[in-house]
Amino acid sequence: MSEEVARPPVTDQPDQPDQPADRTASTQATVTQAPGTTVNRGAGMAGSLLRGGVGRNLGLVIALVVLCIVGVATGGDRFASGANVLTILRLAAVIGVVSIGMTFVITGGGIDLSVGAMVALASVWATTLATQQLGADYGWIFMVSTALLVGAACGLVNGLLVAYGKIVPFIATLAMLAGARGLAEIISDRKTQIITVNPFVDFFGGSLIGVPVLVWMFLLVAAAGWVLLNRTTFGRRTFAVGGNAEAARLAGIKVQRHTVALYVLAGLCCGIAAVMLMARTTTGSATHGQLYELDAIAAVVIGGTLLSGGRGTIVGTVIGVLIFTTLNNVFTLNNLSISAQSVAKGLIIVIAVLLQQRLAARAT
Amino acid sequence: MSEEVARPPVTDQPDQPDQPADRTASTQATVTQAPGTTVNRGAGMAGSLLRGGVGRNLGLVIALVVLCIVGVATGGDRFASGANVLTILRLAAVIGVVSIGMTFVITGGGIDLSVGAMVALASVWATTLATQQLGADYGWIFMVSTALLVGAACGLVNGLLVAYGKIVPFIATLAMLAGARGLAEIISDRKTQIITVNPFVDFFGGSLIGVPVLVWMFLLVAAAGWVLLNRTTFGRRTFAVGGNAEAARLAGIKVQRHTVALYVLAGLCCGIAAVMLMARTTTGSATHGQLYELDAIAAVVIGGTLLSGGRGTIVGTVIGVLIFTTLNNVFTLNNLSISAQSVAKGLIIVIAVLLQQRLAARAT
Amino acid sequence: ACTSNTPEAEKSTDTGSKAAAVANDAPGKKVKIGFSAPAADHGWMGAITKATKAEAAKYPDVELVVAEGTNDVNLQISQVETFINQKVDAIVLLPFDGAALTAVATKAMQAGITVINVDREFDNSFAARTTVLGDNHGMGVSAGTYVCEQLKGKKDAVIAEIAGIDSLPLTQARSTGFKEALADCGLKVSNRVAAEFTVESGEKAAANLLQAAPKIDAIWNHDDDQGVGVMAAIKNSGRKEFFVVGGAGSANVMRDIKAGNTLMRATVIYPSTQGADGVRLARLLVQKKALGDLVEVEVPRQVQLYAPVVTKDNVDQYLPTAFES
Amino acid sequence: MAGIVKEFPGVRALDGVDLDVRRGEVHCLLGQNGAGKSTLIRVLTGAHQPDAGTIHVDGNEVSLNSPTDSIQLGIAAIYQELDLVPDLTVAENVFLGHEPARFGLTRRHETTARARELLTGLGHGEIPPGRPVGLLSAAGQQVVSMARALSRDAQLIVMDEPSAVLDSEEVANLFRVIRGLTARGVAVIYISHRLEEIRAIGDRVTVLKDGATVATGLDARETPTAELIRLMTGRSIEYVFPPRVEIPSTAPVVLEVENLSRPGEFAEIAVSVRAGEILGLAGLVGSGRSEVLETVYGARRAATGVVRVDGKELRPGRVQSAVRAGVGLAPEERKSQALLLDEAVYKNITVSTLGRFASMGFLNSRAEREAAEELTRALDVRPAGVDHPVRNLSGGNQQKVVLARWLLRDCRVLLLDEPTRGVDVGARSEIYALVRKLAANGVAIVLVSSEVEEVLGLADRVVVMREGRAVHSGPAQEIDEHRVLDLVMEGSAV
Ligand SMILES: Nc1ncnc2c1ncn2[C@@H]1O[C@H](COP(=O)(O)OP(=O)(O)OP(=O)(O)O)[C@@H](O)[C@H]1O
Ligand SMILES: Nc1ncnc2c1ncn2[C@@H]1O[C@H](COP(=O)(O)OP(=O)(O)OP(=O)(O)O)[C@@H](O)[C@H]1O
Ligand SMILES: [Mg+2]
Ligand SMILES: [Mg+2]
Repeated sequence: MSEEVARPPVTDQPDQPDQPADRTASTQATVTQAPGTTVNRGAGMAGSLLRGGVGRNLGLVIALVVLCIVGVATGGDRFASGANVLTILRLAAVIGVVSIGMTFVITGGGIDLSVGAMVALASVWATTLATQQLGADYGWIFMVSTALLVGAACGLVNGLLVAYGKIVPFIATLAMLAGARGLAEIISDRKTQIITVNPFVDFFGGSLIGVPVLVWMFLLVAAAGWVLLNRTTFGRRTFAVGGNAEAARLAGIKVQRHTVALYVLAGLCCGIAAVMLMARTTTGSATHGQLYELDAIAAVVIGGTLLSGGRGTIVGTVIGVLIFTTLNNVFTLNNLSISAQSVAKGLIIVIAVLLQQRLAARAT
Repeated sequence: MSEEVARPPVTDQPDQPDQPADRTASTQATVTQAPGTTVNRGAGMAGSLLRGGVGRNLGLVIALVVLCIVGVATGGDRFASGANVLTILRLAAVIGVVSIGMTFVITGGGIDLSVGAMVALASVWATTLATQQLGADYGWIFMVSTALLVGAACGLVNGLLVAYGKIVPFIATLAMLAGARGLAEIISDRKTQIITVNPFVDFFGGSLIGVPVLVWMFLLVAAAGWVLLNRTTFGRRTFAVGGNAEAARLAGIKVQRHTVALYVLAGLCCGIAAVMLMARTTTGSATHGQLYELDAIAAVVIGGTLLSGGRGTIVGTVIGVLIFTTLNNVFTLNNLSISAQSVAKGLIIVIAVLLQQRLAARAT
Repeated sequence: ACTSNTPEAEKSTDTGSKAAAVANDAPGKKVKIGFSAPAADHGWMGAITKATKAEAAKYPDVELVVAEGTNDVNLQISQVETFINQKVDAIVLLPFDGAALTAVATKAMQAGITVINVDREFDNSFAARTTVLGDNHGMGVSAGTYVCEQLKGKKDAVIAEIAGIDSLPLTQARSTGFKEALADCGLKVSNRVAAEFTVESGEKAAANLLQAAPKIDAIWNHDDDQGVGVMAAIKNSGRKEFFVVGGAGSANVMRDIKAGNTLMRATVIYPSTQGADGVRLARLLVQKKALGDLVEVEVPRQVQLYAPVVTKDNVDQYLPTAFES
Repeated sequence: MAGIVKEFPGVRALDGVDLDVRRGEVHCLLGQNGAGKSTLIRVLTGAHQPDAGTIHVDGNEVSLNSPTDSIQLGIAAIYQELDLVPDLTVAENVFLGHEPARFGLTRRHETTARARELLTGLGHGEIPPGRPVGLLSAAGQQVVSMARALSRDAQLIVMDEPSAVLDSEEVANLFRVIRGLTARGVAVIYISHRLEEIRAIGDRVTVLKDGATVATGLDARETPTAELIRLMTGRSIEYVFPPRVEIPSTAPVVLEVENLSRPGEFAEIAVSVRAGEILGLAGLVGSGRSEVLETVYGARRAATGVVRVDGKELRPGRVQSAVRAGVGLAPEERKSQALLLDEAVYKNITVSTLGRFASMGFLNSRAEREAAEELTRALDVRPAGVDHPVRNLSGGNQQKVVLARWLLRDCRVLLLDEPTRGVDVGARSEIYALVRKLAANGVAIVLVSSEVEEVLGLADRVVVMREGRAVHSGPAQEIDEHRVLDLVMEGSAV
């Protein structure tokens, strides 16, 4: 059951000296699926998700585990406590949902720089007085739908610009970044809008069976994303469109419409993330989601999704997000000087990626 | 994402409706040296630079001209004055030099997110007390060389990580971004370091024949970059490495070494930009160069360089930089609110790119 | 505590309260304090963190845990959560966005942790035990009043404003104050640009501004760190017809004012020691001590620092306490 | 070369290959798809490093760590998968890596002049040296590759299936060039699946099977075909076309093309194909056959004309419309137009038929695999198994995957553009049989091939194209190879 796409041959020759960088990077993501693996495919979806995910992302998992060991060694119980784990997960949840959407866009050969701005705009729009009034009168579902709709609409504009306007994704979404943030500032008059609809905050800020609702949402989005990418025709077509758009077109795939759908999906994820952020901060603000584009792309790419498209992994993205958030947590626990944290972060990223590559190469 | 990459002779048909965006962009970059052009080659390099540049970037030039017309209409003499033009050019100079370096990296199939951090680190290093002492005692050349060396060294690390460490450029330079900025903060202790070597500020802050030294430097770097990219084996190989790394390797090009050289070049440009910024602000600071990576990539991509490599244009990059700086200038002249500026910026980017595409398509 | 920006300052100005201060400084119960602030992407914010750390280092009974500066409220919230998990005694919190951090601060208070809110206010008074504020609105008023005084009688004066990060409430408060004070004497801001609190952005904004306004009488620049860039741009333009008022009060600017050879005529102080004050107050609160100079036996709910105008006449009084940016 | 071994993860591509090439000879390499020919070549050019074995050049043992090393030893190559940079011009590609330059400054006029010289030498003076290579047809690109190999002053030139995209005239041209080279003492290694070419140009033959040398030093002209095929495949194969079946005159017309034109490419094409009929399009490279197919499919928008499938008009320039009407296209350039290189074989095969394997959008990969396995077995795709990324397959096997995709789909009309490009003798007859079987099931098929023999042998009716126009149309039985060649050459043979 190949969760992710298999690799080009190039990676298989560690001895090849002049290997182009891009090619090699692919090692992170996947391992050529040997025919043998088909044998135990009966084990079912969840099993294969775990096995496949861990196997192919061994280096990343090890990096994460090492980070945790460092956390325990330096932070002791403070790190290992349930409360702290939930803190990490809650932090990961918002950017995680954004990254899931980003995984789709990047796998489909695009990129979305506007995620942070879309989160801001959706959060602002969903917390305007009028919307909150609706929310107070008829239930918070109105605020949630507003956020989702705004996110999806922005995504739609992105998608149309890219697919039909034929503007390179980088530029189209850069324009959206500027536009959406500006609009968010205009709507909110640059003021932080406080949420007064208590049921909203209570529900999304609360817990279910001891686990925060935000974390449940992240899990749900990740699981849905995994199924969508790996088990549906939509996902298969996403790989095709990202891998070779021309071939996909000649194979009869509606490439343009699919591209639009990918950006709408990313926008929708931003809408969800906006709801989560609203619950966490009890506010909507034009300053929400700053630099999320970088964080999300970094998580996606470190997870093994190919920036040039055609290869993507939800499991990798989730691990990537967890690595970054755990890193932040360990730093906070350890009282490193802030500048040193920055330097350490750079080093750790490099080490994690190198580790993942070496291990993935060995695994083949 | 170019949806329909139609095949071979498509470019011969101006009426071709589904001409892909990418191909269209190519018209800018790949100089189709039809046999005919050799006739008037006597016109020389500068001439062909202008002709080719303007022709291929017609849409961008028009966008720039329209911007200027708007500037004159709304700002009158304040916009059209020589002083204002020099202001725009001075503003463009720093990010322009960074963008030239970025053009090489992107054309070669990479990306460099660390440019801003490298500018900051180089500026800080070159303005430490010790360096300034050297500069005061033996001439500012020491400060300049320090900045260039630091830039080049950071670029070298980037290049080694990408070419030999085989880390995807996005991640490798993201790590450098974190690392270099952290290091800059540590070195400067987060203080703004004021330059006391007056000859340095006087020289780089001054003018030659009425034109600021900074603008001369920008012109020089741009011209050198143009020659390097379009008239040398190095440039030729850059296109090859970015366009098809495997083919380049098979043709006997040392792809890895070349990749390293490209990142060193970008780092060097950051060093130059740091010198320029030091002269402009009379300081070195860890906060210099914030978000340069986005600005530079945006200028490069809007100029017509392909984000996936293999196609690049220095003239386009220069026009791209000018569009963004002129935009800011016109906005300021008009006292527009920042939020409105942001929205307008998004719209203008989209319009400029659409214009450029339609015109380039017609030109073929 | 109006001008007591650093202990050195206190020593020179607050001689009367020496006894109390000494009593308060005596080591007590060990206090673990968490500190979180926005990203140090500009000089003032860098100075805040530095001063905070320096202050904490003076007390053997204080252990300060500093979290990475961030402009992502989500991350900052999780930092506070981490502090709660760590069971610190107090949290000194300079929120990126006061309203957004209110909920988690309240949670910390409920967990029995003393929260000191610094600089950007929560929107709920239960979220912090004590709030240390600069006076942003007052800064604008002080700057505006000073400009009015200087331009006495000039009815058609051109006044320009170089603001800081425009999306921050504090920038809006400063601008409002400035506008109000100018309106009092019949003046208004004719050109306004916003920079980002960095040297570079200041230079950029000023260069554009100088083109936009061919004749200017006065400029108020919100932030002295970006002011370095502003002054560089002004120097470059060769223009001299106006004067500049700064903001925040960095040592560089005060030296310029003292030397009197630049267009920088005055600056309005916005203390960069709020975090440091927060640490002190946190320590006092946890150790159940009172503010030395007050009769009151509890630390007050709110301390608002004053925003005085520094000119050549009084610069000597403030120079020692100014931050090096 | 002796005892060369090269292992890829899970595949031993080369398992002790010996090969010696003499000065001035044309040494042919034969072997089935996936036998290891290209891999051997890539070891020789330093693109792959062997796991064992030695290479001697002029008697000295050498180690080739990178293409640079082998280039310096005077080894040049035309790779099977074109190794060109699409955005560089023809001249720039020809001299890539050894640009004429002074102090690092390229000498563009010299580059252009010398490139034109080389192209003229190859009989293609008409290819503009200033044109980006990406805009050339496959054949044009092949010519550029050849020019590049010739541009180096090589002692040994390796040609990996250079003729796959060439027509007979081009091949003759190529042979003239090769003879010129060997006369100067240059050695040539020549790989092709067309045995008649090997007879025409080869001196000695080495046969590879499953990564090992099974015979070497055979005489290229004397060794009987049956023997060669037996050596390659381990069995004997009758290299024949399946018998035609009579198409009842009542069979409905499925594909109807009227007055189809695209200025500069082709004009006034009118064909109709009935259910069960195979229509062959013959013509020289560049006569516009691929363009016709792509236009019918909607990948290009026709300037004039209509396409009807089962009487229903297709929307011009809309692939979707054609696909919905049941048209399939197996395009000419497998790498850029058809394959998802990093995806598994089965995913490449099912990509056009995903709906069949899905319920409510959820895929049943087991069914996908089974369907794909069946087809790969029928087409003898090697290595077996449908989970390999297509990138790791040999060229011929990749072609089979492309074909499998369209065989899987229940098409009403199947457009096959060079379906046997690079496919070995054994698999070729399988493909012929499959195509015939499809036709028998009522599919209308249009076949484009540069091998006249193939068109004549497989098709029921033949249309001959020259310079974008149909110059002949008639039943395949009524025309022979010479007549086709005459028609095709007329005018251009001046
Ligand atoms: N990079 C690679 N990784 C894994 N397997 C590979 C790789 N390259 C080639 N192979 C395998 O090695 C074997 C030999 O391939 P090769 O390309 O040399 O065949 P070939 O003789 O050239 O075939 P064809 O006639 O189809 O071109 C094949 O089984 C192929 O799948
Ligand atoms: N050798 C060549 N030199 C220059 N241009 C060529 C050459 N071959 C093809 N072209 C261009 O490409 C167009 C058609 O090429 P193409 O090869 O696709 O046609 P085709 O008849 O389908 O041949 P093929 O058998 O290769 O499929 C022609 O209009 C011509 O302009
Ligand atoms: Mg081969
Ligand atoms: Mg063709």
